[in-house]
Amino acid sequence: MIERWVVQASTYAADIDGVIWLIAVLVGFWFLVAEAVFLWLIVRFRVRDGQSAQYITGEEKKQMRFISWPHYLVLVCDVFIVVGAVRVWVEVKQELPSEAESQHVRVIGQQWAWSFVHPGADGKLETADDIRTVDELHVQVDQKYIYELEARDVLHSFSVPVFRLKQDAVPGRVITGWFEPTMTGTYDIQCAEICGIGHGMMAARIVIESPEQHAAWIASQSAPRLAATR
Amino acid sequence: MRPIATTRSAAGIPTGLLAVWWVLASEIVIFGGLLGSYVMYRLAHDAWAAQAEATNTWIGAFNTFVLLTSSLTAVLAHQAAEHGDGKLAAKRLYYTCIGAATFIVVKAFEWTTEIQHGMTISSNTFWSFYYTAAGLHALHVIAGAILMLFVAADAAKGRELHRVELIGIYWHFVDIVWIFLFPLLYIAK
Amino acid sequence: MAEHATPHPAHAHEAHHEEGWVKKYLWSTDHKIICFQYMFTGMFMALIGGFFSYVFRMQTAFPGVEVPFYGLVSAAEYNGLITSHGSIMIFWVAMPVLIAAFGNYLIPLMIGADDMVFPKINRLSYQIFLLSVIVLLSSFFVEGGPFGGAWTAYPPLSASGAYNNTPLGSSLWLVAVALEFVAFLLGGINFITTAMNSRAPGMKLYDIPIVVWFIVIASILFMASVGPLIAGAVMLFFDQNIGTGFFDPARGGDPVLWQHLFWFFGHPEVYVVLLPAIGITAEIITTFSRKKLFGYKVVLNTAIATAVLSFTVWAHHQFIAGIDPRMAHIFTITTLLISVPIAEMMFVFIATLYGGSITLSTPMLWALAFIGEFLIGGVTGIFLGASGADIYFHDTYFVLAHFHYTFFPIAVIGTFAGVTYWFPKMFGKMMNETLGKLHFWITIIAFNFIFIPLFILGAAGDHRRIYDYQNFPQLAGPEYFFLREMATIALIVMLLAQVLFFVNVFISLRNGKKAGRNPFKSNTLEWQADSPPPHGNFAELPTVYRGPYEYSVPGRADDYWPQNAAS
Amino acid sequence: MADHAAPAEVHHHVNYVRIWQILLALLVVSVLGPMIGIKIVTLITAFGIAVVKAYLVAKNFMHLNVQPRYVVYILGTALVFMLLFYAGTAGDVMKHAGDNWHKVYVEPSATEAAPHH
Repeated sequence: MIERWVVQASTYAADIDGVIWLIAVLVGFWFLVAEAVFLWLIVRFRVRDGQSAQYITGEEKKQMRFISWPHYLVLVCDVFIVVGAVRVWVEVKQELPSEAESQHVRVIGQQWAWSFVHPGADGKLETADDIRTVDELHVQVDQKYIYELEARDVLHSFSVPVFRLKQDAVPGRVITGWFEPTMTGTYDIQCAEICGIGHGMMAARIVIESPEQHAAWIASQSAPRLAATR
Repeated sequence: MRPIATTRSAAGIPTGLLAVWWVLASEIVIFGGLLGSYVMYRLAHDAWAAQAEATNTWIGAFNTFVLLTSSLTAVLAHQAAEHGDGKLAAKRLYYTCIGAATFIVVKAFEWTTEIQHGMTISSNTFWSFYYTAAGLHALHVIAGAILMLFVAADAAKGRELHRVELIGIYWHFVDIVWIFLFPLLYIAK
Repeated sequence: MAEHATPHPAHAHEAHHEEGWVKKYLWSTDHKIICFQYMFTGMFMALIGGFFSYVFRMQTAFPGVEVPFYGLVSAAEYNGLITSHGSIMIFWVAMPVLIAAFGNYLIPLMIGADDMVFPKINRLSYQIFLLSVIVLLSSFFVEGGPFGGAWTAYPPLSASGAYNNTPLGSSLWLVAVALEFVAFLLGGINFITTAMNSRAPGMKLYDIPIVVWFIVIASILFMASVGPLIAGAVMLFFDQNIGTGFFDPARGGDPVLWQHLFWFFGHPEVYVVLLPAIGITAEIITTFSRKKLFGYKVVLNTAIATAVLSFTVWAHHQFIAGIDPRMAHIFTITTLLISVPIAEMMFVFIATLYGGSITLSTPMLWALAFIGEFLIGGVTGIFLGASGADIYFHDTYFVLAHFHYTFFPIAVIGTFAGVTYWFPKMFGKMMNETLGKLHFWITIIAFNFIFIPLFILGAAGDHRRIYDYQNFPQLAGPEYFFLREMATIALIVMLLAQVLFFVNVFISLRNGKKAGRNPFKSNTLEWQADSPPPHGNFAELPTVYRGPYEYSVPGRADDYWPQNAAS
Repeated sequence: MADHAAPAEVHHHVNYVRIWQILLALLVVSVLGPMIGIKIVTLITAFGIAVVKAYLVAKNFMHLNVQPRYVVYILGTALVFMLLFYAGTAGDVMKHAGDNWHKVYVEPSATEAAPHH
C-alpha cells in the first residue's frame, strides 16, 4: 500500500509494508462490517407511527453473544497482528547483521543538520580515512550497514521513508540499527522529532550508489584530504 | 450553608474522610513518580553513594523522631476529639504543630550547612533529588501544619471535630512519606 | 444569559447590581454556574486553538503566504502555534469542557443531589484553572514567544532556553499545565466523592447513569496517572530555571525518563477525555432510540477494563524513541489488548440501536456521528500500536490524522452532542433544529475532508511539525500540495461553520420554544428538575426506584419510566 | 456512621503510646543496622523497617484496618500503578546499555569527589 507513494528501497521495506497491509485488511474488514451494520440499523429502525421500540436488556446469554462473538473475533485478529508486527520489529530493530558482512556508518543529529561519518576506503570507522559529510549520506546498494545514531543537543529522529526506517536519536545514547539498500537513487532523510526552530529544514539526502559509483565517490572524497595532510 | 449532598454517605464513610483518602491516593502517585525516578537514577549511578555519604544521618534520624512523635500527638488528638473533648484535641494538635515547626527548623539548619559546604541543588543530580524530594515533603509539612492550626482553632471551640481525624490522617501520610525518604536519602550510602 | 439562574429569595442582595452579578456568576459555588464557567472558558480557548490551526495550516498548505488576519508565519511562530494548538485543545478545551463542565453539571443532577459535596473547592478548582489559562495566554506575549517544543515537551529541547529559544515561554507553559493539573485534581476529587457518597436514596451502583460512571472513572484515571507527571513537571521546571540536570544526559540525567513520565499520564489522558464523551453518547442514544442500553454491566466492565489497561500501554508512543526494543513487544500486546474492550463498547452502542425507534434529532446525529467517526480513529490506531507498522508511521501525519479522528469526535462531536442535548435543561429553551442540523452536516463533512487527506499524506511520508515541506524534495510535489490545500480549505469551511452554532445558541436563547422539564421524555433525574434547575436543583430531593434506561418497558403506557417515579 | 461509633470502639484497644515506642525502637535499629556495613543488612534494616514502620502507622494511626475495604484497594491500586510505572521505565532509565543501545555518560566521580562537612 505504502509503495504506491514511496518506493521500497531496503530489504525490510516490503516486510513493513506487509504488516501494514495485513492490518489494513483485518481491521479494514471489521471496520466496514461495523459501519455497515451501524448504518443499516439507523435506517431500519427509524421511528414509525404506531410501532414502539423493543425492550432488550442485553444481559441475557442469548443476547450477549451478539457482542461477545465479535469481541472474540477481534481478539483473534489481534493475535495475527501481534505476531506479524513483532516479527518485523525483531527483524528491523533487534537483529543486527554480522560485523563481517556489514559496514558501520555514524549518524549524528544536531540542531539543525545531519552529519554522517562514512568508513572510507578501509571500511572501518575511527580511522584516518573516515569521510565526514553534512546532510548527505552515501551508501552502496546491496551492502548491509550498521548505523550508530547519536544526537549532540536535543532529540532528533533519523527517518528514511524509502527504507521505512525511523529511529530517534537521543543525546547521551548511542543507538545502533541496520539497513540494506536495494535500489540506487537519491532520497530524503527527514528529522521526524521536533528539535527546535529549524526542525522544518533539517532535511538531508541519502545517495544510494552502485559499487563502482560508490568507490569513485570515496576516492573523490579521500584524495584531496590525503593530499592536504601530507 | 453546606449542601445536603455533603451530609450523605452512600459509600459508608463520611464525605470528608472519603475525600481525604482520595487526596492521599493522588499524593501517592506524585511521590511515587518522584521517588521511583530517584530510585532508578540511584541504581544507575553507583557514584552517588559517595555523595550520599555527606548527608547527616543523625539529623535525619532526629527529624524522623520528631515526625513520629508528632504523629502520636495527632492520633491522640483524634482520640480526644472522638470523646468530644475539643479543647484537649486542640491542645494536642498544637503539639503536633510544634513538631512540624521543629522539623522545618532542623531542616533549614541542615540545608543551610549543606549549601554552605557547596552541596547545592544543582551541584549533582543526587543533590537535585535530595532537595526536590525533601523540599516537596517539607511543603506538605508546612501546608499540613497551617491547615492544622485552623482545625485546632475550630476544635478548641468545639466545632468541626471530625476534621481532627482528617488532618490527622493527612499528617500520618506525610509521616509515612518521610519514613521512606529517610532511608532513601540518608541511610543508603 | 440571565435566564439560567432563578432568583433565590434566601439571598436577597438588593444592595448593588454588579455585586449581585459577581456573586451569582463569578463567585458562585453552584455547580451549574461552575459548569458554565468551565464551558465558556473552554469554548473561548477552542476559538483560540481553532484560529491557531487555521494559521499554521495556511502556512503548511501555502508556504510563505501572508495569512489573512495574521501575517507571515516564521518557523519559530509555526512551532509555537502547533504547540499551543495541541496543548490548548487537550488541556484547556477537552478537559474543561468534557470532564469539568459536563461533570459539574451532570453529576449532582443525575444522582439527585443539590450540589457538589465541596462547593467551595469546586469554585477554587475553576479559579485555579482560570489562573492557568491566564498564565498560558501570557506566554504568547513574553519575549521569545510561546513554547514551541510540541505539547509533549520532550527535553532537552524543553529544558533549556539555549535549545528552544523560548526560555520564558517554556516555563510559563509548564507552570500553566501544572496549575491546570491541580485544578482538575481538586475537581476530580469532588466528582468522585460526590458520586460515591451523595447519591439519592435508592440509587444503587447499577442505577447510576453511564455518563456519571464514566466521568468518575475518568477522574480516577486522571488522578492516578497525573502524579508522576506533576513530579516530572517540578523536575523539568528546576532543569529550566535553577540548573539541575534531571533530564540532562551530560550530567547523568536521562531524557527518556521524561517521555515515560509524560506518556504514563498521556495515554490514560486519552481515555480521561474519551470516557465522558462515550457516556454522553450513551445517554443520547438510549433517549432517542427509546431503548434500554444493551448490556449496562458490559459497558461498565469494558470501561473499567479499558481504564486499567490504559496504564499498561503508554510506551507505544515511544516505540522508536530510544526505549529498549524488547519492551516494544510487551507494549504491542497490551496496546492491541486494549482494542478489545473499546471495540466491545462500540459493539454495545451499535447493538443498542437494534429494535429501537430512532429519531434523528440534532443531538442524536452528533451522538451517532461520534460512533461512526470514532471507529475510524480506533481502527487506525491499530497501525500505530503494532510495533512493526509504527516504525514507518511514527510521527507522520498518519498519527496526526489518527488522533484527530479520536480527539475530534471526543472534544467536538461529543461536546456538541452534550450541549445540544442538555441545552433545554441548561437554559430552558429548545434549540433550533434546522440550524443545528445544518451546522452538524457542514462540520462533519468538512472534518472528513480535513483528515482523510492527512491520512494519505502521512502514508506518503509527510512527517509532523514541518514548517515548509518544500525543503524535502520527496514531499514537495504538486499532488502533495493539492492534498494539503484540500485539508486547509476544509478546515476553513469547518471553522466558519461554527458561526452557525453560536447563531443557533443566540437565536434559541432569545426566541427558542420554552422547554418543559423533560422535553425528550428521558428517564434520568436531571430531567425531573425544573429547566433550568434553580440553586439546589430539586424542589424535593428525589428517591430512585430503578435504573436509568428503562425505555419502552412492555405493558406501560409511556415509553419511558423516570428513575424517581414510584410506579 | 457520621458519629463514628463503631470504629471508636476498636480504637480503644490500640495503645498509641505503645505503637510510638515500637516505632522509635525500629528507628534506632534502622539507624544502627547500616553501621555494621554489610550491604544486605543495610537493605533489610533500612527499607524492610521502613515498610514495617509505614505499616504500623497506616494500621494504627490512620486506622486503615477499620476503614471500608475499598479504601485499602484505592491506596493499593495507586501503589500498584507506581510499580507498573517503575517496571515499564526501569529498562531504559536504570540501565546503562540494552538491546542495540548504550549510554555514553561517564561518571565524573574521579575528578569531583564528594564534599565533606
